[in-house]
Amino acid sequence: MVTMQEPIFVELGLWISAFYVLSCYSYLYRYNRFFKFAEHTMIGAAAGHTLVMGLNNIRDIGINNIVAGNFIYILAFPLGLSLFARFVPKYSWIQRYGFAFMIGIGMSIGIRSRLISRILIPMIATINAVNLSHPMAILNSIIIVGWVTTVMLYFLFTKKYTSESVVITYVRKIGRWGIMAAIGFYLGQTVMTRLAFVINRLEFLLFQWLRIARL
Amino acid sequence: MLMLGLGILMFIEFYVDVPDSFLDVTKSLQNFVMIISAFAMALGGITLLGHHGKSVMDKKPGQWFYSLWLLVVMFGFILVGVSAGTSGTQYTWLFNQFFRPIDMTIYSLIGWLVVYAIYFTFRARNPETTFLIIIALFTLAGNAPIGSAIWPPIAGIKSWLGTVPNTAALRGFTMASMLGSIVISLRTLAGMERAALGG
Amino acid sequence: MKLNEKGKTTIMDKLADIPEQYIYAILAVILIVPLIKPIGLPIPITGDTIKFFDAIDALEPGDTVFFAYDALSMTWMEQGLGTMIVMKHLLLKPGIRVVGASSSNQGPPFWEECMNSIGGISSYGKEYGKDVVYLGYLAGGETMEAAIARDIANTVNVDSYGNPLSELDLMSEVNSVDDFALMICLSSGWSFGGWMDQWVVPYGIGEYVIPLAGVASDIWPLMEAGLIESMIAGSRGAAEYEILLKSPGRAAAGMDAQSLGHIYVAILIIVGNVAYFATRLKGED
Amino acid sequence: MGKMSILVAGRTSGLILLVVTSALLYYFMKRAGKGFVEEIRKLPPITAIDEAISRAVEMGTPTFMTYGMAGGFTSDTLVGLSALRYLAKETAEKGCELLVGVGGPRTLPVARENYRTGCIEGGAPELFKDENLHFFTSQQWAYASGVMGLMEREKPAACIFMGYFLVEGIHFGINCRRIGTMSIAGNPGLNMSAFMFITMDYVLFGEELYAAGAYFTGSPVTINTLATEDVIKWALVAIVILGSVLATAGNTMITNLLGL
Repeated sequence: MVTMQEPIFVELGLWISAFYVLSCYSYLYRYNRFFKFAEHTMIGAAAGHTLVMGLNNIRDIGINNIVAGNFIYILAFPLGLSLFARFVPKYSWIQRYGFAFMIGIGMSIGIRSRLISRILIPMIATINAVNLSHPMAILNSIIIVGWVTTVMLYFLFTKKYTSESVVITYVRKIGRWGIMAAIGFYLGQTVMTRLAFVINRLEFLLFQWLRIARL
Repeated sequence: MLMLGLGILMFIEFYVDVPDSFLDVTKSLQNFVMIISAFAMALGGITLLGHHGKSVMDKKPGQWFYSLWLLVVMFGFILVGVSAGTSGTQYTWLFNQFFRPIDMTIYSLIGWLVVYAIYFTFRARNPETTFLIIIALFTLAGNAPIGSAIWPPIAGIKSWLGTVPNTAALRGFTMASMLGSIVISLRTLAGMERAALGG
Repeated sequence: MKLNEKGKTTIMDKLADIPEQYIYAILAVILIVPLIKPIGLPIPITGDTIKFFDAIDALEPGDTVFFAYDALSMTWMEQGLGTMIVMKHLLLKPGIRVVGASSSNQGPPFWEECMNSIGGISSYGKEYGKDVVYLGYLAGGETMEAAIARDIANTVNVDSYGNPLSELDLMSEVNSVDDFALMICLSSGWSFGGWMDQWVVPYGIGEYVIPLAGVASDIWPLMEAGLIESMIAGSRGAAEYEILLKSPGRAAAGMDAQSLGHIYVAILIIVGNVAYFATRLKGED
Repeated sequence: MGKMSILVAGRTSGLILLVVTSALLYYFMKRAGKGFVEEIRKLPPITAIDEAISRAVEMGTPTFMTYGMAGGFTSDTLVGLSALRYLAKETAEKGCELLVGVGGPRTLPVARENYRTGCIEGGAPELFKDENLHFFTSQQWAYASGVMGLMEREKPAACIFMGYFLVEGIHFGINCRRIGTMSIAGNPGLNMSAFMFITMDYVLFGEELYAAGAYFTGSPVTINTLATEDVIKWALVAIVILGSVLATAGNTMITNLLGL
């Protein structure tokens, strides 16, 4: 079999890559057939890649375990096949077992550790951040505790517990300003990372593909 | 019921100090999801084949060629991936030329789009947006190397903005958001969410 | 676009609604020109980068550095710059040895990419197996991280290229966290946290992080708490490091483009707002 | 990990929070059985959905919706699926076609079922077509470019994004502006909804998205669960404030309890 490290393939690869980079950037002018071509390549490649990885998973996790004598894994196959039940309308209810399995595991894993890392640890960090050693620290403590609580209260939904009083309207307004501050900071901060990506692509085009020398 | 049972099993595994044999079972159950997902992906492949195969068969104007190409690429990946293995040079070459450049370039489109988005949306329409714009300007100035060359304290202001107001708002936001997520997950596990099973 | 009474668009109307394409065209010029011809705008160096540089510079011959190499293809565009310059620094210093390992499965190809783009190990007069070892991708997340902190030889059998560890000279001398002078973490997202929990908290080794610029704000509090020693924040940190090492390269050249890009964004915000208020005032007349 | 205890150390307080939430959830759901429904505040983006669909009907274009890349089944994806079902019902009632951009393969069959049931509930089963489900895989940029291309080709007058989105939000936002569509988005993360926040017409962020799940279902049981969130939120706020006050006095009781 050919190995793909021959110079001809490396050069060909460079031109294919450059073609796709330019096709994608043509979107900046407007949507056109080059972008459409890149888009379809990407979906095809992603689907093919995911399918290959899926086959690997079936082999590495499923079949290898069964061969190794872990027969419980045989159960996974009917569950997987159940997703295809919809092609036989009479038995389409079977697919719900597949759904239920994926959702049951996915949902519970999704919340069990985040409960701690996204609610309790931030709470501890907020309380620990309180520091009254000098004026600036006092200000910081007030801002942190103030905005953590008001931002949370911004998301009140029921009329009963919002109590729609003037105070809560005020509190929610402060919370909203906090969210604005975070969005403003993120947008200001992100320009750098995003431009770094663009610069990387431009460097590829200029120096790797066109081989322009730096002046 | 199946969902609730699995959910409780996963909670027990996490919170309770369980013996290793129990861990083996829960670990296998998690692996099951990987296998089921592979089948789901096959279903996805069939959907793509049906969708784009039809468009090729009907010679749908302006579309059939792209559909054909999509299927060619998809089967190319599968063929090479299965015959030569995913760690071989052939698959890597394919992946590096047909997947990575598009992946990275579409990602990097953000760099361009964000500049335009900032231009057309950052108008001081009301006090709220004015506040947002001022914070963003300070951050921009603090980030750019030239900013702190002109006025050194800007870097300090930027990092203060990052560690104090940003952290505070982000924490409150994440906590509230996580709470909503917990409630909806529990509701689903209890079988109260009809959308989960589509029935 | 608003029209004034005479039905003509004024310059302010135009500035309030510049077409997308013009903005991109100007941005392209602004970014490409400094890349081809760097103008050398000043880059003030931050304390974090100096601290990172000094720590590496102070290593003595015979010291070994652990490099947690959690590269991801998506973020390599930014973090690669910092990684390459640090790796170059480590290889340039005589007698310093490096052991690398990845907790992300995308790590290995980027290890090769890094080594190739800085010219290969041998061009620094060092030798694979004697001065540098790369263990490749190690599955298992934090469990693995904890295990190799205690005992590498019992956890890993072969390196990334399939050589048994017993055949590599360097690995006979280093085996656990105590044998390393410090560790560097190329962090994929927040992966520095796992290494911190398994290496810094129990054993007290100094951790230096190469994060994405966006992740940097999560590291400052940890640096204040003394859990992390220092970091190279994104491409800007990399540029500063290149200047400290007196070998300005890709990151430093990129910084000119970054500075101009940021100025451009700021100007756009100002132009947009001036035009917005001008048209609005006229509309109220 | 403490080997002597029954519960894993450092996770006990998490378990307590989980149990308390479940208990409150049960309590409020039971109240719905007695005919008690909480009054909730209006979320403008939800009310805008109706307007958006009517606009699409007027202009004779389909409506477009997507629920994010959806790598796995998370709570945000589930809200997206509820939204899909709600939209399928609404569009079926108004006689408008619905295009769906599907991300993760795992959610594909579930999305199809919801779409089908929604159309049946809306009284127009003939509007359900398999080819209106566009599958784009869960690879982020394959998904994003697929959605962008679909929007450019079909030019829907209403685009609804409900679910988990990362930075591709800005691609969609700019695209919506280019094709002049009415855009409504929902995204749980703050940083990532920043992009959608500045470029789209209506945005639900953070917990609002999860609350929207209840709005979409519309049943008293699910609407009452929102009260659970509010009660716990007040409790957490009280704990934070109490803890901070105690911390200034040098008392670390609250943090010790939380770290249990």
